[in-house]
Amino acid sequence: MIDKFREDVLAVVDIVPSGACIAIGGFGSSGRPDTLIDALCDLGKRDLHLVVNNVGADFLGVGRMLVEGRLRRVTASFPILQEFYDEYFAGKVELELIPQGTLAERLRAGGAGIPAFFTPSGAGTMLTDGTFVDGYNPDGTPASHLPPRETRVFNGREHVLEYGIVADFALVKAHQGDRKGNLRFRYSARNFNPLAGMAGRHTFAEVEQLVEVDELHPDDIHLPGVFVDDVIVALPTSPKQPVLPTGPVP
Amino acid sequence: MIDKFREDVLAVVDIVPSGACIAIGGFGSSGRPDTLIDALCDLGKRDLHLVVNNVGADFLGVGRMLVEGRLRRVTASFPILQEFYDEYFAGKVELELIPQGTLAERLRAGGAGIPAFFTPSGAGTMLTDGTFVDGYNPDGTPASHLPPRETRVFNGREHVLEYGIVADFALVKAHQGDRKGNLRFRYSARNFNPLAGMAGRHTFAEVEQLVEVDELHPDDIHLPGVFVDDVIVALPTSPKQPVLPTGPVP
Amino acid sequence: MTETVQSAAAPPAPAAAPRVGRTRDGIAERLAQDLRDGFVVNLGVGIPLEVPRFIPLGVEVILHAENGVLGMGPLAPPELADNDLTDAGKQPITLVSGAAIVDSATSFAIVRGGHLDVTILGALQVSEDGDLANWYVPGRNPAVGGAMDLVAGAREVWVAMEHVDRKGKPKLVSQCTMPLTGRNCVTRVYTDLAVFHFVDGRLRLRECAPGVTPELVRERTAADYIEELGDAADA
Amino acid sequence: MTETVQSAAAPPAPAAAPRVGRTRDGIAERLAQDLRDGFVVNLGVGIPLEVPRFIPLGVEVILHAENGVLGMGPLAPPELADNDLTDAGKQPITLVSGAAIVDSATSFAIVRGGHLDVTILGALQVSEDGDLANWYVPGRNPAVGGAMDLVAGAREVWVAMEHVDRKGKPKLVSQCTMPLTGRNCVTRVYTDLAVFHFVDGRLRLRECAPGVTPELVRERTAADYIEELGDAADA
Repeated sequence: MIDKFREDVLAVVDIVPSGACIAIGGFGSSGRPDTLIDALCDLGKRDLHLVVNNVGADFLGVGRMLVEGRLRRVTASFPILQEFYDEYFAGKVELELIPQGTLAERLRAGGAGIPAFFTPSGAGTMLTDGTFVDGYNPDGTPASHLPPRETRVFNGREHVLEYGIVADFALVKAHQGDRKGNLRFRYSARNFNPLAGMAGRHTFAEVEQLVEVDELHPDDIHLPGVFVDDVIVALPTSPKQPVLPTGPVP
Repeated sequence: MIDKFREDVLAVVDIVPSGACIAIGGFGSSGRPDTLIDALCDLGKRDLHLVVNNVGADFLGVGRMLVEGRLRRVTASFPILQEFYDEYFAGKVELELIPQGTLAERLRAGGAGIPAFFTPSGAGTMLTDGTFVDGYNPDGTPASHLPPRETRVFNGREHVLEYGIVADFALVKAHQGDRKGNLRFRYSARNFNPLAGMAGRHTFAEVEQLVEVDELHPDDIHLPGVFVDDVIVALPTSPKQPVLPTGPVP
Repeated sequence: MTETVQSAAAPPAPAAAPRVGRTRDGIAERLAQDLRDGFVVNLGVGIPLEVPRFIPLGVEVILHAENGVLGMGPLAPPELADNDLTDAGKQPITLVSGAAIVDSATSFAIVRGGHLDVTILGALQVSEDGDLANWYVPGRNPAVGGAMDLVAGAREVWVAMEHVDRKGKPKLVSQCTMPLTGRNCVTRVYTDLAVFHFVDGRLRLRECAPGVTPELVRERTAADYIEELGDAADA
Repeated sequence: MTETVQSAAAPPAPAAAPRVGRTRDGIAERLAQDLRDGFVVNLGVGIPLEVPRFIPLGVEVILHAENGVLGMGPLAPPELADNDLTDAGKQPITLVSGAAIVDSATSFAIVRGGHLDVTILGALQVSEDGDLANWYVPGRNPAVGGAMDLVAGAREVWVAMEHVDRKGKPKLVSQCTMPLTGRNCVTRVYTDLAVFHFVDGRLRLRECAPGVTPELVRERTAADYIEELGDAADA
């Protein structure tokens, strides 16, 4: 019998080795898998390469990983934490900055067995021409640059070749999930979560509500269980997040 | 006010010119937009290039278009109608045969602004090496071949470059839809419908049930209205299709 | 957030002039008149966020947020704030009737696939070739978000900005000196002084704001453009 | 649908032999023993469709159909037939507990992205390099469906077939003469006579069916392979 629900979060995520590449869902704190991130921190994982849209404006989630010095490299479109940039300019963490749509599509592509695709986003900019510094030396001089992208013209416009991302692990947060790993997200907390879940070789999902199998109608599942390996229940939302109303959204 | 519902099906689809490229949803007769297809036939449209997974095992839908001689070219993975092959081998209709997953991904890519992508499907086969005959002369000799694909090795495996498909029009069938064009599909009748809907420059949707706006929860919409231009109500299902039970599927 | 077209020290700035042209709200109001019923629209930060307040009655526009919201309504009042429903700026929002939610890949499929009628963005600089610089000031913290996807994918890219920067320097330039967001992507520019359209690759002055002369626009613009005012102007 | 390993006229066929080895159901039954709890599995037509009947108790397998079904159950009885719920062969089906539906692009994302543990397919020919030919007989009507995606994407490609064709010709060959579905993709072959695994790019005989000798397998196989029977065999 397939039963992906696990009680012991720490035991589950302890299979993640330091140095792993981890895709993480969420947009800011919306849909961010804090329980799983905290578990990785509590277990002392280090040298991580995160693929995540935001670093976050607070010291929860990815922000916690950053201030605890657990990050080696971040692939993101919008890191906004000042402390992140301090570490980046000091040569302590690398930044692979990519357009948000390219990030979403690279995760989907990796999960879908598409190794590379052409996109117009970022063509002719410093994010694709080899001039963006993705890592600094401790003295503040550039240590390395994002590689220049292969370009090709389609329909008269320049496009760049981008690569699918397959992460060693993925951390996903869902509103509801069942023991088969079927997940459903709520409003814009969906965002990058299904894509991170597709891109992970091994995907952990934390759910706000563990529901009975078949409570989710087959047509209402946003990410089917075939993409999910382990399901845990999310710890209560941190007080820094607004309280979620249960009524309908106007 | 946005109101995409139209009463007069013939007036709506008459904007499709003969010679157009049309993406069509459905898998066999499941989710096939027969009302829209019949309207195109009734209007006498000809020389059409269809992008559709199946030609179908009956003379409804695409099969009707075929026997009425309305097709110039078919891009498909599994045409199974003998009459289609008769026309193909007689040089009356072209066949671009592509793997089913490549067809689905090419439609999504076209709808997503991805002009081309690499896939392992079909690498090293006659569908990608330039030997498949996509059109015959009336005397039965080959007139043209599918172009050989550009190949590239990723992760030690050969991949082929495939192009996104943007169709002039798309025909989609949904279970429920509202006047904003938001659609919801039922069970495996979803199949190619969302992808065809994304790939069309102009997308027509026929719905079994026209529902009030907001009857579909924002999280339950399978294809948002931004991809849909016109909504019509499907005519009652043809008697050749099994009657649909209204009860739950076991 | 108030406009300051004059500056004490910047040498290339025009001499301190009487305050002319549109306010920031006025720019948003003027732009809103050009939105058509049924448009799917994405708004950047700054002046663009003011546009929805000025959309004419009878014109229904679907607001898209990069994080997967179609049919965004106004910001949510505190008692309805829900961290599961935010805009691309991470502010709690409401939904309008007929809204739909998609994942981030589908959200950008909408953007890149040409399903967005217009994206309305602020700008640091716009060049006479339609290049846009609006994502990064060298030396500051780099973050790009969806800006490059929006300008690459939307059918139209309308810039809403003040005509000159805080030092009085023109923002419409012959070539951008700031890092580009995209090349040849801008289709219209709405400023406090004027409205420009790009047609056939050339920048064209289509309207001056009330009380603004073509000469003043010329004086405060560092880009080459064609004057095509009055009857020649057609959206 | 019954097996005929001998033929009247085909010269390279072995001499009329007593009927030995597994039946078609027997092939399916043997293969089913190798499925593991939690596997996501896609079934081709022919012998593969018989596999689910033989899955051991306590082993839960998720059946995937190309048209977007995860958790396919048995065919639907006529009174429950629903044209909105069919398998990839367009037959009305049922769903098992925990089923999910996806669109065709996501369905093949599952296939190509390595989320399918195994696809079980019939074959016209399998070569000693693991090439598979199973989609097209030249001169007939070409149709490919999802075959090429399945062999390119699934983690494992298990072939279930009769060891020789109706004319008695070996189907395990040095090189396929029929059009390929994919190269170097087959990982196991289950026939009426034997079980083969591909390991490190080499075909290896791992088991003979009850009553079948290694010599008989050798005689009816036109592919080069390593004999690795008994204790050496390990899945």
